[in-house]
Amino acid sequence: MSETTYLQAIHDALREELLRDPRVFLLGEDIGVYGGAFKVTKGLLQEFGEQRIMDTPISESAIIGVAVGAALTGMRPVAEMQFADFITVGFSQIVTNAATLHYRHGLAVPLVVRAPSGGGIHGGPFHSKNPEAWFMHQPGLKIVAPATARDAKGLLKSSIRDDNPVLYFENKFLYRRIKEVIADEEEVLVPLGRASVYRPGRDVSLITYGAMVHAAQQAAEILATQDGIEAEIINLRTLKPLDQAALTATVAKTNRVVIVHEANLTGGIGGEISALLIEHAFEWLDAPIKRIASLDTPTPYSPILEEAFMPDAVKIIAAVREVMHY
Amino acid sequence: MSETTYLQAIHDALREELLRDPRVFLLGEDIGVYGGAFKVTKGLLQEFGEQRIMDTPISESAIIGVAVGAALTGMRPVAEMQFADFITVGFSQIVTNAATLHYRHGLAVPLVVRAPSGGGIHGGPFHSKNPEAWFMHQPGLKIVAPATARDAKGLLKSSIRDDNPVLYFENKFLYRRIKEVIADEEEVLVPLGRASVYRPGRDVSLITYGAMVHAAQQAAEILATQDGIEAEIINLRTLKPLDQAALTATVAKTNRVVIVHEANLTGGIGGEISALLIEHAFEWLDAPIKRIASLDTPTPYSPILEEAFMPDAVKIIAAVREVMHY
Amino acid sequence: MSSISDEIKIKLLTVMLKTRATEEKIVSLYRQGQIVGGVYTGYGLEATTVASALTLEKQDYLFPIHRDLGAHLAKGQSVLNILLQYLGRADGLSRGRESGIHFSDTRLRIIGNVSHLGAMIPVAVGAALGGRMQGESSVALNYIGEGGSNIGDFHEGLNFAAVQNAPFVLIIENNRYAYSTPAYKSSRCEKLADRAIGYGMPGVQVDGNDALEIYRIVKAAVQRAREGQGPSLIECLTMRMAGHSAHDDAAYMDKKQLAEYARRDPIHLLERRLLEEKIIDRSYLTRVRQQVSEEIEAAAEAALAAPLPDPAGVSDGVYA
Amino acid sequence: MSSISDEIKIKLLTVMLKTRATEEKIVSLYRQGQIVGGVYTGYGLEATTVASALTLEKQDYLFPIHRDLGAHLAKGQSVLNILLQYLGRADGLSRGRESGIHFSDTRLRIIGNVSHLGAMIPVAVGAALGGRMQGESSVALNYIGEGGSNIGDFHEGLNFAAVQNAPFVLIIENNRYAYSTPAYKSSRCEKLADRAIGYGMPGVQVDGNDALEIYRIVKAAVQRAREGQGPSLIECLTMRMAGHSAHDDAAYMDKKQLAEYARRDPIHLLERRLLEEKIIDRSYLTRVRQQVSEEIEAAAEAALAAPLPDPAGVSDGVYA
Ligand SMILES: Cc1ncc(C[n+]2csc(CCOP(=O)(O)OP(=O)(O)O)c2C)c(N)n1
Ligand SMILES: Cc1ncc(C[n+]2csc(CCOP(=O)(O)OP(=O)(O)O)c2C)c(N)n1
Ligand SMILES: [Mg+2]
Ligand SMILES: [Mg+2]
Repeated sequence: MSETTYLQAIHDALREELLRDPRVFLLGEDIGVYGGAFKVTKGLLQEFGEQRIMDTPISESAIIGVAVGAALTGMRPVAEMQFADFITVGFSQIVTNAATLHYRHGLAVPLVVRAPSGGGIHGGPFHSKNPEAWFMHQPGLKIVAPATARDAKGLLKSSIRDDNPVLYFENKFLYRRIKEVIADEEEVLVPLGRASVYRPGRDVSLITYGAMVHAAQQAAEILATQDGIEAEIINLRTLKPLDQAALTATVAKTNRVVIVHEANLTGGIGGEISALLIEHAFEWLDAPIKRIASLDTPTPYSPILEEAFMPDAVKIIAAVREVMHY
Repeated sequence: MSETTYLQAIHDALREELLRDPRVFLLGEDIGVYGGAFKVTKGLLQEFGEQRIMDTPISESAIIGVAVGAALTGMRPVAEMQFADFITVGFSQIVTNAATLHYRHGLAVPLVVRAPSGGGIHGGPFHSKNPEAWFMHQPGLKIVAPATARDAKGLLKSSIRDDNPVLYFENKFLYRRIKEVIADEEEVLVPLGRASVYRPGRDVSLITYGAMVHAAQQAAEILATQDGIEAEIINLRTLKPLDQAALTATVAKTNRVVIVHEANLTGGIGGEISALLIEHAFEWLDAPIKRIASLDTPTPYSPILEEAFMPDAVKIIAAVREVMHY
Repeated sequence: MSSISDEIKIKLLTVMLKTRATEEKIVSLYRQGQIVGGVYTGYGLEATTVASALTLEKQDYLFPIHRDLGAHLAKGQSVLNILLQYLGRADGLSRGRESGIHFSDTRLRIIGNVSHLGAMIPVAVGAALGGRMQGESSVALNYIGEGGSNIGDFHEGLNFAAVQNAPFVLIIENNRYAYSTPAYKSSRCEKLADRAIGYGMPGVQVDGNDALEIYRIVKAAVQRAREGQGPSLIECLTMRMAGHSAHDDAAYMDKKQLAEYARRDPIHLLERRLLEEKIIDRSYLTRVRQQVSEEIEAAAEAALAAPLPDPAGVSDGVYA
Repeated sequence: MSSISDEIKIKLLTVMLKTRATEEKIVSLYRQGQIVGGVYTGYGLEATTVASALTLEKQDYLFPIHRDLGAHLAKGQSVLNILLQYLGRADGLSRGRESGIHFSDTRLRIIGNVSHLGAMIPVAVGAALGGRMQGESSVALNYIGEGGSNIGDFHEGLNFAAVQNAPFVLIIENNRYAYSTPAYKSSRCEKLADRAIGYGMPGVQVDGNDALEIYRIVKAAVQRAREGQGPSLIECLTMRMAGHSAHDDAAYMDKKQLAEYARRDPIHLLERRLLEEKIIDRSYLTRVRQQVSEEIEAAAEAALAAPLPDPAGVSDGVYA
């Protein structure tokens, strides 16, 4: 049984859904002949043809707008942003059209926008963005951010089957860096809206998602050996809607929280989570909630700067020690 | 001495800065002959001419992009969005270009984007938006939201003089509904980054901004007479950067907090404020922080629905009573 | 292109009359304070909105914008539904969630607009492609003002349509003003229809007050799209005969140009034509006007009596 | 338009040679792992980038994009600054904050691009207007690929420039591919230059490998803009002679077309021309190549030895 990378898992999810449902189609820049900038869609044009694997002009607003229109007629488009950074160009179509059509008119918009996000690859300010928090504030959207190959597959398949617009932020740093065994015959479906306990622990909760799940894991291992601290890692998987029950449960168990995300600190999803915990789990908190995130700057290019900018195990460990000694 | 409305205060600030600094110019849709959709710029074309009061095509992305470019050459543009809702079209220019130029290249972008925001006027989903939180997450921006005529004037003048891109969210519900005496000879300047105590109180802090300052005031008056609760109202004025010192000070005094904003609850600025208070003022908190905000839906049109959707004094009072009885 | 049947000609006139009368009713309800949101009329644009939408078939998708009440009516919408919508009633098509002209009707394949000008263009192109992908012979028809034609989505949407050879038709309603801004301050090209050259699609300019000519031209473009020959751009040159919205006194508008266009009122032009061609007579006209007016009054009465939405349900339906 | 002086012709050739050699050095540093970010070369575009930017004067604003290293060099940038930038060094123009080709130099009035294609067009128009407002006779020159010309900002920016009669020139670098996407899949118009019609400005298509012709045409457009006659659109028809970026093997590219264009290499074309016109001789060429190569090697050595940024300062300068 061979192992499936995070990237391959995304590919497989697309392929399986294309096979399962003739209403599914893909659109985006260079996704056809080239197989996408990261080769996620490699081979799909050959298998499914130009009707279902649609190369588009460089027009992110139209890509999303067209996807919304096709969704309204009953299709299930999966749009790709070549880099998550360029979702800014389609921002208005997402928050204005896609997000509101059901509330305003009762019209379902079964649409997925895939957006390769995240840093650590020396992409500089415009090839490293984690844009999820921008969309947190818009009613009507769902937001997904897988941390593992299995989640990547299962969440994408669920996103495609969901009747709502789902923003699927895949972390491009993870593409070829993580893999796990996924059996061919297994139908992997991870439900939207449900977090998972990535690592159980009794002492402190690390609430995180995406690539930072792995930084948290590294931190947790060191904390366990060096400090005897057992950190519980909550892998959010879906960012909107948040899994309130899972959040409350972990805090009730550990009484201490560090939230970790790769997006910039201020205005990030960490603030929302912190506020929710205060509102719904105040009595269980024995220490202030800490947030570890990227600095409040654009992502700098030079590796030495990028490293200082991004959260990592070292920063997480320091934060955990702080809340443990509160 | 006559009274100046919130709208007139904005007009006066623009006029005074146009007179003071030849580098200041305005651009936007219908701001010239028509004086703007809300008549904020009425008369300015006649006084300053077409070079400085520039009517533009319907192109929000270009309006902001052009303003960025002019700012780079040393001008100080003030761009108007006809309604704050349409800032989505210029979103990419704001977060991509305006916000990052100084960090990336050391280039100052002295630019103000004025955006009439807010509901309560039966504008429906696309003429009622409070978009400030979208921009909270972007390093390099400043965000301002005046609640009084004096603040409207003083913050706008400071924004125009600031060397950074400032998003100025003026609440259109307040335009003609509030006024105060501002002497002609007085130079009103309200510094960016500093909150004010709109109403002092000892029992609970209402942290808010924009139109909700007035809802909070209404609530505070009722709470004082009916419950003997003295609420302190913090009028944030600047949302980015937040006035951390003022936030800590009020919590240290009252030990109880209700955050109020008109924007949708989830992903709103309330989450960030709550998280900051937890991080920096945890020891002073005697009760969970509550957030009162608009429901997580697009702004519904029908007045009976809009009323249910928006925060008001009644909802604020209920929240205060809850945190007081915790 | 075959000639237009008498039946269609009468239909054109009837729907145009109904459009004018319904809008007059909406303005009057607005002045009475019954309608509280923005009201944008299509006065003077009735030929453009009605004649274009009347070319559509049942399976076609209509994407009207803020002045296109005539297009809604042409595609089969009822006056009652329109007034329930404008009055924010529970049984309105948007259940009180959307303001005035922003409403959809899946039954009729009408998709309501967002306020953001141009934003519906890519969406309409997507609907055109979605229909084609499902083997339908449907066409999507969308509108944009001459002012709105300067927004980025116009460019991205039309270019996308061209590349995909989408069954899509876009009407530019060049009514000379965008709010207070005259067209020459919005763009400097000779004809907006010429923007089609930059997308490699046909673009024509047509008299926006000539219902029959518009019908012919749009019908041909829709036919072309349906046959797989791709998208078209059609510019209707007309005039906005009132302020931007019901609260705008239009002081800035060119009075001479308005007077000129008043003499070329699209409804009067068509009436005269049909009378000349003896397709109708004066008494028929009186009768139709009477019927329209009765329908509208009855609808208004029913709509005003209809219940408001229940605020308890305000949060329902954010997700499908 | 007067003829081009020998001095300019030599300058053109020299900067084009330097552009090619500098890019080759950048690619080699990339392959050695010294440069870690994306590297996009302008191989084959040297006539387009250099000849256009060489028409500018000191007070003019240059807005180059991702393949326009030649334009930076033409406006006076040094190879050392370029390599410091690509290597993310502390003394690079962006102090290590920006990747490769994204750098500004206020001294030279060069504004670096963001990755978002087309986003610089309105910004460049704004700089053109800002200059005019301050009574300068400056012109702004910006570039866009044929692929990027389908983004909304292209439309909004050009239309805005036309309405304001801005001293602005936009070059479309039609190099037949946008990443892997051939031009015919990006747009369906005959000539992208024809999009100018939709904005009411002149639009011309020119051989993007003919440095002298480009210089002439762009010079005239810049002149026109400087004299207050408004913006222009110029399409340079050329060919991307390598993959999209240094990591792309370009397997999808049309080999025949590539071979054809290899025979029309813009540097060789200009060399031959200058030799024919006896403006230079072979020995001169050898000497120039030698000089360029020495300058680049010296710059590379210095740049590699230069210090990295201090991570302690990573948060500085978010605000002015
Ligand atoms: C993106 C955007 N910007 C601004 C507005 C505000 N606005 C609404 S209608 C209008 C004028 C539209 O003019 P035009 O497109 O010519 O259509 P018309 O009203 O003349 O039919 C404006 C500026 C908007 N709705 N959307
Ligand atoms: C808005 C946006 N979408 C996507 C990209 C990713 N991208 C970078 S370069 C490129 C191809 C550009 O092609 P073209 O404009 O023809 O320029 P060329 O590279 O051929 O010179 C793409 C798709 C981007 N930078 N910006
Ligand atoms: Mg108009
Ligand atoms: Mg290209």
